[in-house]
Order: sequence, then structure tokens, then C-alpha cells
Amino acid sequence: MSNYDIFFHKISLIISLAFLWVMLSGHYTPLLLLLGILSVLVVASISSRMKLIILDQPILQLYFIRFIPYGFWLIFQIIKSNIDVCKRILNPKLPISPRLVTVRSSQLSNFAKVVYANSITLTPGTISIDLDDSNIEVHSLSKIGAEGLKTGDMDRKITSAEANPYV
Amino acid sequence: MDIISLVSSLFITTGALSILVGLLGVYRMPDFYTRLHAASIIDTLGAMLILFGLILYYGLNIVSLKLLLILIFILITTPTAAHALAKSALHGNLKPILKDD
Amino acid sequence: MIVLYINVIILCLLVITAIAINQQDNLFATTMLTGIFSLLSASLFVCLDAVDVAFTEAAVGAGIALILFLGALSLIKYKEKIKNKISFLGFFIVILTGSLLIYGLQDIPAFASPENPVQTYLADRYIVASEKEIGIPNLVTSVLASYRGYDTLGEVTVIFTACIGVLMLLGRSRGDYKGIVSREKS
Amino acid sequence: MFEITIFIILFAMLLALVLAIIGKTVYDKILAVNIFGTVTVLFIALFGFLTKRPDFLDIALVYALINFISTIAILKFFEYGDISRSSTKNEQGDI
Repeated sequence: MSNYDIFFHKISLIISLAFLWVMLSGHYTPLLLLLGILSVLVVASISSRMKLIILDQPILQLYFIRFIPYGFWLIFQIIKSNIDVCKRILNPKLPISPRLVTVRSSQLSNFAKVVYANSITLTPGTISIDLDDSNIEVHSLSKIGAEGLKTGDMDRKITSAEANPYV
Repeated sequence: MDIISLVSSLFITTGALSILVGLLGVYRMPDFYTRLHAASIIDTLGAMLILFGLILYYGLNIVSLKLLLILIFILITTPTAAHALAKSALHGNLKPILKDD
Repeated sequence: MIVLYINVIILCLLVITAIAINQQDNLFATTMLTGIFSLLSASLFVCLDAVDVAFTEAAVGAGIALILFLGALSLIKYKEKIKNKISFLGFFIVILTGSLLIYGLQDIPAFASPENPVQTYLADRYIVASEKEIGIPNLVTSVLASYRGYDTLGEVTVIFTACIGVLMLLGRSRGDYKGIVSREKS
Repeated sequence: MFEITIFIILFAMLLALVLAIIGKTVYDKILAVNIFGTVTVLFIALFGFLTKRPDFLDIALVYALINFISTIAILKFFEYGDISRSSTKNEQGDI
């Protein structure tokens, strides 16, 4: 990593912190804006001193934008599996058959892999326990959830979102 | 009571009920890993429904922006926490109950 | 009216938590219950409109205190050693402190009484006039940092000193930590 | 309607508290604290709504973050017996 790259990462950190400050503050008088800029700079300098700036991300950290369409699909999936798990809980016989399965992830970058593992955990009924290079160990509540993962629908969607050239 | 507040109160009540269902599941499930599944209902469906109902009620202003931010934080952090819990339980030699059918 | 019910329920939950903390002999369980206790007390502070205290409780009680307890737990054993001996001195001191507190309670105005100075002008003035007087829109910040500025300065000094003390007891620098890893490997 | 909701939330708090008291393994207790944190965030949001003063949402925001940090700290403590150690054996920590 050259000094040039580190400089740009610092700038991007400052911009994102300032964006968050402006979003949460809601008051824009000169004194407050000055104080906000000051606090943003202090936080940025402290986190760069602590070496907390992550360098293997693209500049400006806008990478996540390409996952937004996927996010809406994921919310739909979450609601569907929530209803399924709620039905299982409310059933007096408690029809669960927990199992451990291993699924492959075909993503290239670490970020996309984390998105995949987190989406698996976010849908109730499946929890990712361990993440190797490209194998995710999943604890599933029922056979249907495990088979739904095995079809690789979610995996394909994340991979295509990762490779999306237009964003 | 106009239609928006009716819909948002419907969302909020459903969210609270789903929290209760999640806790019922936590009490009914046989082992720790299955309990995690029930707890994730609270973190996803409960939080999503309640916060979305509140966002609907407030309309588009800084309050609903904050609520949206809370929702995003919850949706990003809780799977990480659940994953860390499951992983450290598995490494701590807590065997899951497995059943094939 | 409904806020009163909520207050009562949260206070009951706090009492249950406190009794449970007292009954446990596993120190880890005690730490977890302490975390719940601080979450509950922060909810109570929000209900009682003491937003500044709730903020402090969020940062100190739920965040730092829990982590410091865990850091201390990593140095000692999990099980509490139970003493069966009854200490009469301790009993006497507890009774004395309790009766002093109850005696002191008589000077406090009744709960939610309209003659309470907080109800008559203080809260109104904070809410209405603080933005004009201080110039900071966030009510919590202006109360904490301006109306009660000296108070907050003292609090922060105490917390900072305590934090430094605990870090000197528990913490270690990064270079030191590397040495520990290599010692464990060998 | 909202009053009923907030009492349901308080009941959920009670259930999570009971889980933390009677939970057999340590992981059950951590799970209970985690649930309790989420429920507290929702409680603060709903309470601000009930009293028509949504200025308190900042606290809910802080709690949503601190809950995560404390869970990770507890789990690190459990896996390594220490909270200042990194899990990946490099010198930068992971939080």
C-alpha cells in the first residue's frame, strides 16, 4: 500500500463520517458545523493512529451499493423464512429436525463472502457457523431450509451482484 | 385515525407479537443452536416490523432517518453476533442435537 | 398514567434482577445479569426523562463496565466463595445506612407532585429556553455540558481516573502481547 | 393500541430476564443478554413514540451499537479467556 492510497482512504473515512454527522445532527448553524468538522477530524486521526482504516476496500467505500437490489430480495426471503419458523414454533408438536450442512460459496471477494454468510444467518432457520475459504458450515433448523440453501439461489444472486459491471 | 396510522399500528402490534413468538420458541427449543434460530426471529421480524411501523407513522423526516439507521445497524450487527455465538459455542464443545428424517 | 405503570413494571424487573444477582454464585452469570440491570436502569432513566443519565448509562454501564468486569473475570476464578459467617458489623452498617437514607427521603418532594421544582419551572425552561440560551440544539448536550457543566467535569474526571487505573491493572501493550503469544507457542 | 404493544415489550423483557437466570449454559445467558439488548432498543423507540418526544432515539442508536460491541467482547472473552487478544494472530485487533 502506497502512501497515496492510504491518504485516499483517510479522505474517504472523513467523508463518510461527515455524511453520518450531517445526517444525524439535523441542525446547521456555523458554530455547530465547525464543531462537527472538528469532531470528525479527531475521530479520523484517532482511528488512523489505531490503524483501524481497512485498506482492502475500494476508495469511498461505495461498494455496497451494488448489493442494494439484492437487499430487497433478501428482505422478502427473511419474511418468508420467518413465517416458516413461526409456524414451527407455534405447532404443538415442534416439527424440527436440526442438521449441519456445508454449502459452497462461489464469491471471489471477502466482502461478498461475508455478505453471503451474514444473509444465511439473517434468515431465521439457518445460521452460518464456520467460514473456510469457500465452504460455509450451516446449522439448519429443518430439511426445507437446508435444501433451499443447497439449490444455491442466494449464492448465485450474490455472485451476480458482485460481478455487476454497471455500478 | 387515518389509514396510515392504522397500518402502522398494525405493523407495530404484529412486531410485538412476533417478539413474543420468538421468546416462546426460545423457551420451547431443545438445545442452544435451535434457540438461536428462534432468537433471530426477534432480531429480524420483530425489529423490522416495529421500526418500519414507526417509520410509516413519522413520515419522511430526521426521526424516521434515525429509525432507519437503527434498523440497518440491527440488521448488520445481529447476524454477526449470532454467528459469533454459534461459532464459539461449537468451539466450546457444545454438541448440537442433530436429527435426520 | 401509563408511564407510571411502565415505571412500576421496570422497577419490579430491576428488583427481580437485583435479587437474582444476589442469589447467583457463578460470577459469569452475575456479570451477565449486571448487563441486564444496566439496560433496565437505562430504560427507567428514559421513562423518567433523565436522558443525560440514560446516555451515560448506555456508554458506561452497558459498554465499559461489562467489559471491565469480564477483564477482571479473566484473572480470577468463576465460583464465588460463600461465607456462612454472619457479620454483625456489616449488618449494623447496612441498617444505619438504610435508616439514614429513609430519613433523608423525607425532604424530597413526593413523586410527581406539582410543587416539585422540576415540574414547576426547570424542565420547561430546559426544553423551551436552552436552545436560545446555549445555542446547542441537542437538549441533552446543553443540560450536561452547560447547566451542569461542573458536575459533568467532575464525573468525567472520576471516570477517566478509574479507567486509567483499571487499564494499568489489566491492560497490556501490543509489544507485550506478542511476547505472550510466543511464550504460549513454545 | 400502542399501550398494549409497550406492555408486550415489557413482558418480553421479563421473559428474557428469566432466561438469563435459569439458562443452563453460559451461551444461553449471553443469548438472553443479546435478546434483552434488542428489546431495550425497541422499547426506547416505542417509548419515545408513546410520549410524542422522539428526541430520545439517539439513545436507542447508541444501544444498538453498544449491544453488538459487548456481545463480541463477551464472546472473545469466552473463546480466548481474555478480551485484549486478537483472534487472527496478527498484531491488529479485530474490533
